[in-house]
Amino acid sequence: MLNALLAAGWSAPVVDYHAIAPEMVLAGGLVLLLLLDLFLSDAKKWVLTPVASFTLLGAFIPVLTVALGTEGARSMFDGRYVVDDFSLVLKALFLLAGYVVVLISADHIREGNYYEGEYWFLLLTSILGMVMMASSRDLVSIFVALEFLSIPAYMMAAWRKRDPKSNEAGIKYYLLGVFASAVMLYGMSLLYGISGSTKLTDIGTALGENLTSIRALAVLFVVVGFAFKVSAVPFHTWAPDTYEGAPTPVTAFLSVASKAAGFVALVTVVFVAVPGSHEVWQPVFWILSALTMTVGNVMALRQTNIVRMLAYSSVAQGGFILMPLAVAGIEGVQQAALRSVVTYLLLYAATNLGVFGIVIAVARKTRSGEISSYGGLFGYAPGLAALMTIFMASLAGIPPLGGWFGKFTAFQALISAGTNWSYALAVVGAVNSVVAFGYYGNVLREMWMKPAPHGDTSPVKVPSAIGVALAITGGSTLVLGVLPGLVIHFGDLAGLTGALGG
Amino acid sequence: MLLNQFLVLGAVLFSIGVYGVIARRNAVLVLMSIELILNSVNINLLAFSLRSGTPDGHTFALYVIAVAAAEVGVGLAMVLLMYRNRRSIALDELAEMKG
Amino acid sequence: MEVLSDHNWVLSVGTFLPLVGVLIMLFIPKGEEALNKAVGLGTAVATLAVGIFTMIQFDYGKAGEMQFVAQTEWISVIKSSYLIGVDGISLPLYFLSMVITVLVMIYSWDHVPSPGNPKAFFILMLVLQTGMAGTFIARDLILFFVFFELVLLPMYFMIGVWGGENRQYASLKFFLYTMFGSALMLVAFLALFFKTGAESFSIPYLVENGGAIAKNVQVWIFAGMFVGFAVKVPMFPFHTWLPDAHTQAPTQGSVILAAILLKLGTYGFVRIAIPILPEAAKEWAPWIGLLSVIGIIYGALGCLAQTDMKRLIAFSSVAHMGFVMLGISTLTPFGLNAAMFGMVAHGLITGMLFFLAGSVKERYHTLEIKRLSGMLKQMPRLGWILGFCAMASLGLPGLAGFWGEFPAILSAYQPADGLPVETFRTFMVVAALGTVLAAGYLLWLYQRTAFGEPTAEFAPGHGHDEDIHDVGTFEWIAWTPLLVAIVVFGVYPQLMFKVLDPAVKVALKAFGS
Amino acid sequence: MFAASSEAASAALTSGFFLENAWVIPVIPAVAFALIIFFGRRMPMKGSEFGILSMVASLVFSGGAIMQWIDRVNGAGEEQFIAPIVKTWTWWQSGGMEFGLGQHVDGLTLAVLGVVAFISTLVQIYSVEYLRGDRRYTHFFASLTLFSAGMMNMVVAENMIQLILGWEIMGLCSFMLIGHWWEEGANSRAALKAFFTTRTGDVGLLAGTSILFFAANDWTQKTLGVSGFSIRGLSAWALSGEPSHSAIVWGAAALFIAAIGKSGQFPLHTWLPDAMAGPTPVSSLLHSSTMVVAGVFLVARLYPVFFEGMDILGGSSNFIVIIGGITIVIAAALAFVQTDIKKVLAYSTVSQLGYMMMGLGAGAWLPAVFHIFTHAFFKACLFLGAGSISHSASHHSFEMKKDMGGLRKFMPVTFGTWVISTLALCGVFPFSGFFSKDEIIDNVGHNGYTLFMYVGLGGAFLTAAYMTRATYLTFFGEPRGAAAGEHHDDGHGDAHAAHDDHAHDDHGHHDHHDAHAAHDGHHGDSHGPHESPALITVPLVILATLAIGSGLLNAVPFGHSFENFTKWVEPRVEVISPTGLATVVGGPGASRPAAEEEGDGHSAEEGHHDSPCGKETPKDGVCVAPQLSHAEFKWSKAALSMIIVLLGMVISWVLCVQLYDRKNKALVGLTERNALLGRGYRFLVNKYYLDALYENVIVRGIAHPVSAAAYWVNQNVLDGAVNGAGNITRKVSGWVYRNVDQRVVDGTVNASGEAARGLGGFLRPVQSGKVNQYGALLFGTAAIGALVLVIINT
Repeated sequence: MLNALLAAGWSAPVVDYHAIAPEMVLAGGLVLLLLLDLFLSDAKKWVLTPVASFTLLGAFIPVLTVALGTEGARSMFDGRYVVDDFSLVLKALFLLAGYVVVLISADHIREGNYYEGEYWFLLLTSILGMVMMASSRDLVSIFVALEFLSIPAYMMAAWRKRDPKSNEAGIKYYLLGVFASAVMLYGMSLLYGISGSTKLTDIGTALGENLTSIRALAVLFVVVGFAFKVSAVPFHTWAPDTYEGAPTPVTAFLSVASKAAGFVALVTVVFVAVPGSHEVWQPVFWILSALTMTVGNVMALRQTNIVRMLAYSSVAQGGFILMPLAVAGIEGVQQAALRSVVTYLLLYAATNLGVFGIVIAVARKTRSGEISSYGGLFGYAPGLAALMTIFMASLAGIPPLGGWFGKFTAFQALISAGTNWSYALAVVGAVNSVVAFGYYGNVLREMWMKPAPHGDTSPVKVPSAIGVALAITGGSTLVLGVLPGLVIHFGDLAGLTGALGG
Repeated sequence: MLLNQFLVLGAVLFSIGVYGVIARRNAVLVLMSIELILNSVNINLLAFSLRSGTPDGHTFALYVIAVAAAEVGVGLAMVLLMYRNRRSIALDELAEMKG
Repeated sequence: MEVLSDHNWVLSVGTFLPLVGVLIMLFIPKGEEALNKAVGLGTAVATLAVGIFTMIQFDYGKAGEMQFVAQTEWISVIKSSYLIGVDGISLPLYFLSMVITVLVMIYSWDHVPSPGNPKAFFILMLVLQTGMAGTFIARDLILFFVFFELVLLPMYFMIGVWGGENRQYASLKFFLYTMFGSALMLVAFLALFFKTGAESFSIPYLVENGGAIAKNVQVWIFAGMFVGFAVKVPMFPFHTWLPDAHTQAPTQGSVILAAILLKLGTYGFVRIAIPILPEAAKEWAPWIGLLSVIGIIYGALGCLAQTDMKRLIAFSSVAHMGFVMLGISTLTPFGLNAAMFGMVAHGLITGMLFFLAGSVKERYHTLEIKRLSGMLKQMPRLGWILGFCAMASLGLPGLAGFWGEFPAILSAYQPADGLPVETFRTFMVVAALGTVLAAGYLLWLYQRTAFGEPTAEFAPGHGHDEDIHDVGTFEWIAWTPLLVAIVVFGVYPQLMFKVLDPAVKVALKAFGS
Repeated sequence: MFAASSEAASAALTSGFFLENAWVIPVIPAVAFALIIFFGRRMPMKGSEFGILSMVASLVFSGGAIMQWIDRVNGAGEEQFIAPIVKTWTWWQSGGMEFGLGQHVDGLTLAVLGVVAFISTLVQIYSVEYLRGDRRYTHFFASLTLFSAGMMNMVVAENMIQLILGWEIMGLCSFMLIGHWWEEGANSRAALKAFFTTRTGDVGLLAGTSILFFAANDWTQKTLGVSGFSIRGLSAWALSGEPSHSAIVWGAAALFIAAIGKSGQFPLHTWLPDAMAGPTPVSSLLHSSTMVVAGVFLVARLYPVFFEGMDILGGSSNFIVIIGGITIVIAAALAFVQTDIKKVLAYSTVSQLGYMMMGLGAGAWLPAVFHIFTHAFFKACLFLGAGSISHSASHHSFEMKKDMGGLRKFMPVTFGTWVISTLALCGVFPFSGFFSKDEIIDNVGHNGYTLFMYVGLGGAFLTAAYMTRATYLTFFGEPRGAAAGEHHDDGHGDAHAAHDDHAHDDHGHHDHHDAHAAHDGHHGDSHGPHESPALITVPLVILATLAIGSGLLNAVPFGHSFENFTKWVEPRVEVISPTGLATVVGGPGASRPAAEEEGDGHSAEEGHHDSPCGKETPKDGVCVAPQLSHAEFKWSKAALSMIIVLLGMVISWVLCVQLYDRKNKALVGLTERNALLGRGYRFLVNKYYLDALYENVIVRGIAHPVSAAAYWVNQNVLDGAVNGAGNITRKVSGWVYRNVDQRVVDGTVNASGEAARGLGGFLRPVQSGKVNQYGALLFGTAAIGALVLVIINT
């Protein structure tokens, strides 16, 4: 076998080490964490937290340097692993989101007497998977990256070993996740069968515009797999249960980074591998988007637990992100659609992480996940309440807070399509954005207008790490809301190598 | 070429796997059903690889096998955890969170 | 567009100065109430000073053109820029928002509603001020939208935290209604953007190119905007949030709501919907007129059925805004002028009425008309001011209210070319009947509350003597400018028409006037 | 011919300072009003000095203006057109329309202006004594002064907008003045009613002004260069033959509705008697020269519009004359059943206003205007007399039956002036009423409205009768009640409390209205009836003098040299050339001989459609006043009406003596015994049940069921929360509203909120928590999707 390969003219692939430096830094950090965890006494385990956070920040440096370079897209392994603008933006997103998750996890993990070293290890592994996902342009590497980011996440969800809820969260997430990826794999195998290659650009060329039932099936199954990842209705069922059961920082991670990774894969596949089959996936996304928004919203209206409410909220937000994909096949709309997805993800990440930061901070005092435990927050912790207001309003899409621009770009992409279906979806989205305020406003109402439960108005102590996290997220939510121009050009279609029209 | 037969086999395995996932209450059996699906995928991949003469399918199958092993490892660990906490691995009892 | 003045910083400063105050206040401890109030009020006064400077620098000879225009890049990717400017339509409302904020703050000096916390209260008012002023100067749809929405949250909290018993329901209702409207409005804006070639969100550009859109498309786009603005106005049948919001809001909230916030909707019609989509405006005008007169009568009937003074005033807003919308629906310069005047007049008068309601509530701890009587006897000055405002509100000539109401009615006799004349004449008669009803409910209110002897429970010596006192110092300071303005504009309406008229003509250029 | 005559007669018209600046006249009291408001309380006379001074100043100004006008007229040629002094300044502009403020001064203006200034001055002087010590003394003078300012502004108004301004200011002030003693529920209700009723009429004013403006504006701008609000422009336009029939008919009708409301014409007269709740000086001012005259003045001012719009002299009865005629009779009849002296006078006013309206409606413009003039004096005198009685003799009561009688001995001056004014009111020769009222009747007949001539004569009979009754009850017989020195003040408070809840008191509870003055320190000084002090009697005497003398200004029976009022006031025909310059074409169109000389076979009646000026109008010329002819005075006709009046007096006197003095069994209690008479009596006492109609059916219909229903719709249908406690009717109407009213917005909104939550509940089972089901859902959806796609794509 080896001989045969050598005979075929094997030559070692050229590796652009600068381009994959983030992955390498992360991998190095992982090893370092493992070793430190092995050799450090429990008393000194606190070192791991800075190591983890510095690893993430360290990985961010090469992302910056590559981005500032002028070489354009760097393609490796025959174009199966590409570092282009698109991937750089998302890598940056994953790394920064990871950093914020580290900040909001630190005290939680330490005080919970959990396995610190392993936690950081798994978190970084998952982030590594995401970073890889951003660059993957091949079915195999996408699959591997997906599992790379998912498997640690399964374990993190079940992190509180003694807690049956956490167990349940982990197992549900795991079983459904594996099942979904199995279905997706089946679809991938069909795609491969049709095109004879696993490289996305090849698939794109081979598929062309012709549709057969088998192609439709393949595309659909692949989409299902990612739809699960982004918890689109009706593939969202795991999300509320898992979010509620998992440790809150993990939930934050899942709802932001993991979801973003799902969208990255989805966008890559849609734009690079199967752009010609838009007659299949456009209606699918239309239905998914409408369903996701609506179901997510109406379910969220009924929740009393804040994390579960946020789970449904995150489902609903996923629906908004999906919106432009329902028209992304139309000539001239691709640019707007891609831009919308990327922008939305960035803004959503900033806001949602902030929300979880506050949830963690408040829960440290109230020891409750009920929305009613936020009563009177404005009275005794005005700063937190004001921040939470900003985040909630941002999620609800009220200008001038970050979230509005995400929604705006989504609507913009839809309406630029100018078809009846796109208008219809826009109206559905508009109505949903109003409904959404029902539950976001409920939190605001608790904080501002209700008395503190049991009259407990002792102040909330916010650990400095969470404070930093809140400053980052709150600041970006505000700044990006007022000056969204800062982020929007990150979603240029030209940045996505191999994409149709790019 | 026996492509169709392989694909049919793959499809059948896939269906059995799906049925198992949906119908089985026992966590381990569900895990095994998922393995069935993965294997149906492998069969597909290999069959397609042979037909097109590209090595991609083989590579893919290898990765799938490796990843599946890791997955099952994690999965079994979780089932164990579940068993330890609840003395049961019946999935339908896992419904503490809903609605 | 020609930059008429090099003072293109004044608008930005005038709009964002309150936020500087907010920033300062964030660092003042909550306990320092007086300092917080002082900084808040100081900021508002400084803003007003900028506003006065703007008024002075404004070139009244060119009131039809945008002045103090400033333009910078904002979100270039979506072709939206930071484009601001004022013309004769914006200027009165822009300035009014500043005045009202200052007055409301003065009033708040010793009237911070329960549960206190002047720091937060003043901060919210400052944020509101930025949103209101910004809406009136924005010349870019996206910028407009952002400011338009900016006022939502502060008002939501103002009602929800400092409001009456049913405040949470009222605030949520207010919010959801407005948000529903603005969501559809945004969709309409986007459709407009793409139908004009996806070139720009700037209003001047859209005014030039909007007319070229096919008529049936225009009608639909207009529909989206209509919902957005009509909710804010509010027009029948989107008005049901208003009585609740007004009734539950604290006095200051009601005043701001009545004086400025409602105008955002009507302003939107005048500034955006009508100039950009003239064809659709013609299609819609009869329907808008119809809803307006329904609102006039319906609001008046609603007033007559009230037992609560504040709620009555709230319903009267529905009726008055009906007159404003009737003026707008005629699509004539005369009608639009009347509407613009009506907006300001309504702001002054109804704002004043809400101030009074707040003060009555403070003294009697109730606003139930049945229980109030003989206010003139116990508080002669307050009673007379109430009478004065009631008269102004029912459209007595010589006071500001009349010049919004009567010209609006007059204009309905002869709407713009192409509108159904008979229909509008019918509207005119119905609207004129509305003035009778207005006299009915306001005088009825006045007779019940101000005339007669005080009811037994509030008669002297029944434990309320300390609460019931005549107009206080801060009230005088806060009210006098409004009262003076009501008279001044009533006696010499040209002050405002002079500014409005050229701008309105420009806005209606598409209708050949 | 035109050219020639214009050459001949166009002597230069004189003018003068007062004429040119007549607009100052309303401004003076307006300024005084502000002074009273801001400084009144600090002044030694509590602000009344400002009021009186301003009134005197206005009087001086109007007097000066009148003198100069007379000079102007006298200096002009016999047939020369006397141009009004019109001035206008731009008030505001909007949408290409210009609104002005200014003055339109002509004979009519000055006649009314003079009366207003004069009466206002007297009333203010009178009030100093009458309201001495009142707790809102300053406010009273402020309102009174503003009131006069409003009337004066209306009178000098150059255009309709300015006229409306004054009109509404009067409405406001009447509200304040009638409700002056607002502690009483009845007073404030009366004030409300007055304002509300006139305001209802004002809809017509607004609508009419709008209609006329738009109909006329183009023409007036083009032809005269004035706006369509301008009175002069509207007059010219109306007579130009240009106006479309519908525009002028609707415009005139709408304006007339306003006049009905303001001038208390049937069927909107009900507010007027209630308005007696105000202090007596207010009643006097309101009912003599201001407020109620405003409606008549409006018709007189815009006479061409009504002339054309209502088809006056068109050969058949018109709206104005009918309303006027009905009002005369109906109000006079009501005056019989009143026991409150002020109410008798109030109905008498209504009735006299009816004469004026009828006169205007029948083309008797000048007599009607002259009646405004004379009526002002004697009616003011009567009211002030009634005030004098209540002030000094009857303990602030106005009940004739209860608290008066035999007062002639105690109050000689009051009695004397009263009798003079009564005779004037009845139209007895040679008192002023004769010269105006009889002229109206005469001219109505002359112009072909024979039926209404008889109505007028009948009215004169009734007037004589009820005034005799009132005089008898007040001044003759034996003193009763308070007049006899009895005190029943103590009962008042309770009586009030008991009646406060009635929306209306039709049964004579007004006896105590002026009692409030007594509360303010007026108690002990008047134990028995006595004459009033000089501040009260002097105005009475002055007015009584004028009640005799003012008639001589236009004493038709004495020949042309006595027709000064006609000369000075009646507009002469103006024909305006297209350039906008007035050219004079002929003699005083109003004077009959001139018209006859002109007449090319046209009499006014036949020809006014072609040439309303009464002569051939140049092709593109215009004129501003219709040609009217005057009846020739005949002593025979005058004697007839004299006889009717005397008959009324005598019959009434006899009946009164029988009823009240002798207590004749046959007559006393007749209404109880005779069913028919009883019914009639109740019908009158209840004011034809009109108030009941307004109050119970219309007002309550709006204030209660309709508005309550509307609110209910709002709260329950639109507001979503269905109130289960509603009774069946409400449920039924709720059902109707829900189904009829398609825009159930709030309901839909709230319901959609519920639906959203309900949908959430419906979807909850999906989130069962069971992994297998989740898996099934996941794959099931994928499978269905796949199936659909496969079917579609094969």
